[in-house]
Amino acid sequence: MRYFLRRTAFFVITLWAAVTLNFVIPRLQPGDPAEAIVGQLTGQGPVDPDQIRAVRLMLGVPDTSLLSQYWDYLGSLVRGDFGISYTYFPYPVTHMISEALPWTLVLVGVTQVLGFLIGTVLGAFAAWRRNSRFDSFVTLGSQFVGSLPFFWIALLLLYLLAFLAGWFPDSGGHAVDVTPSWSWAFAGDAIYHGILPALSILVTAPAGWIIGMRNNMVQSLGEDYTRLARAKGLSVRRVALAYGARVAILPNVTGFALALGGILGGTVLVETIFDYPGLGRLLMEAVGARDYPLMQALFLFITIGVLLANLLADFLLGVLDPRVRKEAA
Amino acid sequence: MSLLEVADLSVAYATKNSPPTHAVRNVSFSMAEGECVGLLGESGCGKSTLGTALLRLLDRPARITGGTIRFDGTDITALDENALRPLRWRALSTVFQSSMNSLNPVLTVEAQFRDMFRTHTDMTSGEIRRRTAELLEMVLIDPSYMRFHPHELSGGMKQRVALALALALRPKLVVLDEPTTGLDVVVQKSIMDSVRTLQREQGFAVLLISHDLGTVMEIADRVMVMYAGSVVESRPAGEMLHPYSRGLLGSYADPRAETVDVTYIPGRPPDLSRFQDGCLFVDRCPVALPKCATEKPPLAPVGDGLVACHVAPSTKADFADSTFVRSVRAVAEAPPVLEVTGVHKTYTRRRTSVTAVDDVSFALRRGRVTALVGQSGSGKSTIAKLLTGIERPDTGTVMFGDVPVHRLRGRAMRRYRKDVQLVFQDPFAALNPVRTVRQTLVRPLRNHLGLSEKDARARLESLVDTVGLAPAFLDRYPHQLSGGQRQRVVVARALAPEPSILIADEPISMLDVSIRAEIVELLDRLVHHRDLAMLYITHDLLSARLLADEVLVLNKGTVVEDGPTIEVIRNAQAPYTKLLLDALPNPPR
Amino acid sequence: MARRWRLLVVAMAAAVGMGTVSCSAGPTEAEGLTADGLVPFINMGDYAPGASPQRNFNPFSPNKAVVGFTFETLYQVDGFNCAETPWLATAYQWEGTQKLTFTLRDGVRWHDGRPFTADDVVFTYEMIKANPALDLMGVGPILKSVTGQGSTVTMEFNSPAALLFSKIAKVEIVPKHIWESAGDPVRFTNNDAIGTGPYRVKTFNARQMVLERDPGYWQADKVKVKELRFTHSPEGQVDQLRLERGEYDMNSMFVPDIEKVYVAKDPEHNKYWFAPGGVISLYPNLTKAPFDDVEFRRALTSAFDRQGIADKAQFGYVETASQTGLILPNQEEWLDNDFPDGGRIAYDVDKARKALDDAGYEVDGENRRLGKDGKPLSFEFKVPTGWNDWIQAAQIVKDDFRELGIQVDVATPQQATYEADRAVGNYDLLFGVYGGDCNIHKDFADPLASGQSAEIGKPAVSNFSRWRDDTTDQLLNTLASAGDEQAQKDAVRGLQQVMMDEVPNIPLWYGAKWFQYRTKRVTGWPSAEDPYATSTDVLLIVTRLQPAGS
Amino acid sequence: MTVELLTKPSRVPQWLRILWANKKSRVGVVLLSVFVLTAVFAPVLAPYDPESTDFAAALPASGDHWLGTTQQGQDVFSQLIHGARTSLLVGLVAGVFSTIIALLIGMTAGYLRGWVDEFLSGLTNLALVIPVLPLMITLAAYAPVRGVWLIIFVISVTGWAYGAKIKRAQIITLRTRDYVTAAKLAGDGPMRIVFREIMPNMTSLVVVGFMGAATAAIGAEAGLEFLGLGDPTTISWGTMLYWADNGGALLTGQWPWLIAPGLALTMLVTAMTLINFGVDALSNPALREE
Repeated sequence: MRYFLRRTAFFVITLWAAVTLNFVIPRLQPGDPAEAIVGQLTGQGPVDPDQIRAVRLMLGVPDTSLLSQYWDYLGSLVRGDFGISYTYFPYPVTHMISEALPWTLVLVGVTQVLGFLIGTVLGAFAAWRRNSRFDSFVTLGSQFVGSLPFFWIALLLLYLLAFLAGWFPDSGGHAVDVTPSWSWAFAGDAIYHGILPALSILVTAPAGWIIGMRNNMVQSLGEDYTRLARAKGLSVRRVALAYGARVAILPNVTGFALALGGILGGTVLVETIFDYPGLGRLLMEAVGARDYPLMQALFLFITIGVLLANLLADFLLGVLDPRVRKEAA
Repeated sequence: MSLLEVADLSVAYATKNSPPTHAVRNVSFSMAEGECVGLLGESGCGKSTLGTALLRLLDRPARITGGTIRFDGTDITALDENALRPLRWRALSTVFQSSMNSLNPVLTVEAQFRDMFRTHTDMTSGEIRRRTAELLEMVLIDPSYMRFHPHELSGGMKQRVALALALALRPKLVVLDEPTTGLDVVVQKSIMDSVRTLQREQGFAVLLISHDLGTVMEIADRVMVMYAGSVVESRPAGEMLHPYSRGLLGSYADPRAETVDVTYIPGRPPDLSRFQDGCLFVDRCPVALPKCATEKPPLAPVGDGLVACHVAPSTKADFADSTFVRSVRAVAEAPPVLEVTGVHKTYTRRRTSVTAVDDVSFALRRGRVTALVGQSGSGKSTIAKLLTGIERPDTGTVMFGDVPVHRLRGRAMRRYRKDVQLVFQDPFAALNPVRTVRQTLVRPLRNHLGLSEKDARARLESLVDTVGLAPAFLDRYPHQLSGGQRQRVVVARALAPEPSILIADEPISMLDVSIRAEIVELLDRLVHHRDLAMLYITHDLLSARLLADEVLVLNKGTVVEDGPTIEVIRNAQAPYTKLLLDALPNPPR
Repeated sequence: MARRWRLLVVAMAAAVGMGTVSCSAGPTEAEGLTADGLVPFINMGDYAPGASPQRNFNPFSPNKAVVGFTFETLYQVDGFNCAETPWLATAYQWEGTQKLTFTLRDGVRWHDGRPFTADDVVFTYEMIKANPALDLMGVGPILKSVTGQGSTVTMEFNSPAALLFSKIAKVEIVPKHIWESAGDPVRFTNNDAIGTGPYRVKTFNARQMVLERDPGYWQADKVKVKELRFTHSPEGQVDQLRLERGEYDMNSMFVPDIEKVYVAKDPEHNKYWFAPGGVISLYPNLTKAPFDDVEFRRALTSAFDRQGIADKAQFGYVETASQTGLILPNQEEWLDNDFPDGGRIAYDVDKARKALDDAGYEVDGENRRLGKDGKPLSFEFKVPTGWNDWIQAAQIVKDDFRELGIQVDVATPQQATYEADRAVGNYDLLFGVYGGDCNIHKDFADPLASGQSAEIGKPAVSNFSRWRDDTTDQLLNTLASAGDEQAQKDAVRGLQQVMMDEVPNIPLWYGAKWFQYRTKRVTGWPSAEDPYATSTDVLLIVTRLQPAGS
Repeated sequence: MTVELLTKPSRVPQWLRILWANKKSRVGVVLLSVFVLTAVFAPVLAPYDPESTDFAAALPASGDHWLGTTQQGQDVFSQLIHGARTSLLVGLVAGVFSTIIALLIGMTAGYLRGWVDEFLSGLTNLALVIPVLPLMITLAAYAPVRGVWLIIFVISVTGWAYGAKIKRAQIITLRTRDYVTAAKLAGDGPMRIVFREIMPNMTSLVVVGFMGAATAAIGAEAGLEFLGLGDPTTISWGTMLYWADNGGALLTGQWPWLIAPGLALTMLVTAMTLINFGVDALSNPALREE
């Protein structure tokens, strides 16, 4: 129990730090969002001072002291009020995020779980058949594939499968004439649109798990308890799964949650390339437009997501690995 | 027909980038059903490799390169895993060396019994649970522990579980590979007693692999001695004939005797990646003949056993030139240099506190060795830390003359450390692997004696000479030294600042049996030549008897008995001291 | 960067209150006409700012979707000729320079069938005056009162406003009966988009907006396209690919090498017209030496390879600029004909070198041009990151400076930083834009009026190079209050003279308004041959389009 | 024991010899050397000035322009060669910086323990879970001036956590080694103990950490440049991809312009991960090849 409490406490502290970080970073640099918006609106044409004034009044750019901004910020977070997006005024930030969240959640969730499973299984096989041709192929192959910049893969997929072959749509989360709804037709359409972005991530995603699992399992297979399991005459399956893989998978579980942060970042690239209506694309847009409220809320959501995933992984690890419960207690 | 028939078995470790190591060389032996055979040898002699080969558990890069293993009439040398499986555990089981790691950390004890029963029997869950409980009771563990995970058990319990597991299917042969290494003497003894009892009851054969001569001699019907990958002797426990076996035996003695003498075997084992003609022991043998260097002696019957030696049939080797003799001697009175009075030390970790040292008092005097005897956890290492100022006592005082060691800080502490130096237990951990002997030894000279780099270097040769090393060793790195040589360097470092007190924390326990006496002799010489006060920390009453003038027996942080060494040993009063004495192996010589 | 170009399009359209034009969806759909002789649909590209289009038909919101086909203004003033076309008003009359009366058109109805009246106009202008946040045109501060009577609306102003007509007349009129109960008009998203325009909103989602023709439109006979489709497209290559494939009947994106990439794909139908927009000019920081030296500035006028910039950085899409500060040929009527070649100054490095030598800027042994303080001259040139054509132009300028022995480093700060630095005068060199406003006073006042400037460290409004000159200010005042055309021309001539002699900035090229169109389904697009409007004047365009082949 | 094995001294550093002994890392070492040489001799190897816009725009691959030219008329092959410099520079410098930060934080936390450790470990764990790329994007987006050094800075300040955690764990095991106690008894001070007694035993770990950090930095740099968060006027593989994407390279059939920098990036990262494979084997004897 102590273990779970400690992890929860860490979660809360980290959450606070992340919340504060999110507040601080955007304010470290000068710059006026209203001007940025007008600048974007007018492109390279002359910026009309009247327009800037109008925008600034409308957006209510804060000019109070930092401390009171911070208190207001914390207060509104507690109320679930993340403010109004500058870019999409007058739509509130929560509206924008709630529109984008499901896309990213599904995209990242599905690709990560698949990547993890594929990688772990392949890594386990490679370790079991250590130094076989399969092992060399899988480890070297995953080294190489894992090195591919996945925005580059995304570009190639986009060109080959969408532009040239025309098998998949080149952008968007759904067809132009389909309005999101809870229906099989829409789900099918959304999956169809999600295949290329998912594929871009899935090509590289398993590589890390393969290597991690292989190395862990090579180690666990060399441990005395695995040798003893063999000596006990247990079936190959039992030795490989309950002794080799069962222990080897534990570090990967922790790694899974940690990797999530990186992956969520990576989706920024993929979502931008495929114009996929998720959090990553929204983040890039908010950054470009200096949309403070939207950006802050996005960071917060992404960070909370990652923190929650970590907490879950910690709990899962606590269930899977009897040792950590004890150590922390 | 024998249960196990090993013929001409060789095992090599072949890695791509270095020459193969021939760990087991043409070993042949057999075991009868129900026989208890001890396989004795020092670390690196190939005994564990041999045991693993018999179990067919060798992993790459180790490989059987020749010979056959017949078990119960079947040649198992080349059987594949599937063919081996029916044999495994039903007929042939094992207990591994490190009890810490031989149980799966994420499975409960019960689960580790269950998967084995499921594989080999048709027992129902209920039957399995009952049988598991029975087995645990057999090794004196409460059956309720079956729901626990390995990390919740103590080392001794884990090893008992491993033993219960090994005996679960009533196998014909159990290979016990150093089953008690790392456990306390008392626990060791009780586990070995269990093994012996169960073996008598159930009649399985045991191959007991151990470096601990005492244990083997006590338990085994027959002893096989391995040296450098070969079996050099095999005979019923008792007097041994091979010079190496005799050397090993010589390192044991009865501490109660008036005069105790122990021998050591100079030199180190040969390089196993090379084949050499003749006897592998020739370089260290005190009675070697010219032909020993050229002609490999066969394992041939001599007396009631077999010996591979040209000399043994005719001559009983002794190691008179490498013997350390200790008789009872008068202890000179001297004023105390360090006085420990009523120290307490309690560690608190995550809300549980452990009293490591409880009201301990003693004094160290020049020219005298005080031994602190106890098992691991008795608080003896904590006392060493208190004396060197690495830890502070909660209460009580440590006075060095009029210097209150328990209150020293910073520079004063550094000054004090010039006078109190430590000899560490593990010579492999005590020397920084990236620094040469010279670099290591020059530091205390510079820091404590304030010598210039040049003067310090000039002093080094005489320093290493005092510990019996040639100046050439100065430019070596630790990994280029043997265990004994390392320990000499450690001693030299401790001597460098010319301390008045030397604290030796189990300085020989990590060394091979055959060279322990060598270090004991060195320490004894230094104490008397340099008129040092020494605190000798050990778990081993024999070495305490060899070195110490007086002894304190420590149990759970408290001194249970103290006095002149010979008195305490001959006339033990405290039950704990008696237990320690009981656990002391005393093989016939 | 492609994003910039697309944003530019949406932005221009949205800011000026006109829809971006972009075109219909799938090219495979019906090619014929509908039963009533209409073109079934055309695709006009993107329709809302941002990557996730949101329903926002508030014409006064900076983030609105395309509303130019839905809401109309009293007059249309096209962006190319600055010609006035009566729209919701049929006529206007000035009384003096501070009172303006519009006569409203009869028979105009809102999409919901209610009649359009003077009340709506009065309501709209009063709402703008009351809510400065809605006042994208900056009309509120000068507007004193607005009253309606029958079919006339009368506005009174605080100061002479004749030159501001294009702003005053270009406010979208919204229905009072809807807006008066809409709550805070600043936050009103106006989802139903009830206007007077030719098209009503049919569907809207994150990837497509469809507008359908309102048969009850007051000049419905001129509207020949049944549906306008707008598709959201991602940045980068996808949008360009769609253009190439002919999916857009109209768009306004930057396309490198457009002859090859676009026109060549279907030379018969794929066309483009890049009309000159604002003046893009080199702004030296006039508060710093040596830019405070008019001799130095004058020497620089012949130092730049304007044609090279137009060809390389701008793919030859643009024209080089005149030092007069006018956009030629659009503003030819204002040009002082005494200047050779319309004030375009030829690229002549030797002349520039000599001028610098004469002005006392010497060259040292290492061929470095020295300042008056004897130190080698070196400047930093700031260009916002992502503005790639500008970055390339800046690098050509940098090379030209190198020819003179002057070291220039191009820095690419983030846009907002760039703007902040520009406003407070924290820079050596940058590109400024002005002009192209259908308002000659504003064209010169923005870059030159001392009222638009500020101390270094304080934000300037638009005179970023910080030109302060009494003569200039007087000329601008004269221009603002000039009663007749000749007086205006005299003032403008004076201002041109200032530009030529004093060189407050150095115009390099005229920014282009990107515009591609396709004549496969409809014809009648504005073009170089028929420049009746710019691409953002969508109401003018959509009432001119005809089915192809008719 | 592993650490000791790694640091057996000789003229060729032990870690390099073990790397060379491993087939995979040997390939990596060779590959990396090729890249390093390319970067060093880029001006000699590149046929043209990579920034020169003197050529016709969007030429296909030919004898004169092996990989064609860009939309701006720059030689793609010359850019590719010069791009190696940026990637390696970023990898090297950001790798060194984040390794130094990791070392300082990890060593301080691990050696001092106590509340300092609690604090620094908390910080490390925090930095570990905060999603890095979004953080990088914000930091880069907010910086007043874009450029390679900004990217290096951003990568360094966001990429140290993992290394710090590992190093802390390592020093905690090392600081209780007997030879460290021995050094204390020999009168050495804490600084000397940390840097002369402990650090040399962590070389392989530091090398692993550096390689990992450098690899991540190279990838991150390309990603940030591709997103347009770098300085597009510098020549790097990331900016090449950025320009190729924006210039419609695939639409105009200029395959090499997009493919080449991506492949180069892949090869470089592969080289470094291959080397790390060997370095991994250094610190984990179970993984050594037989």
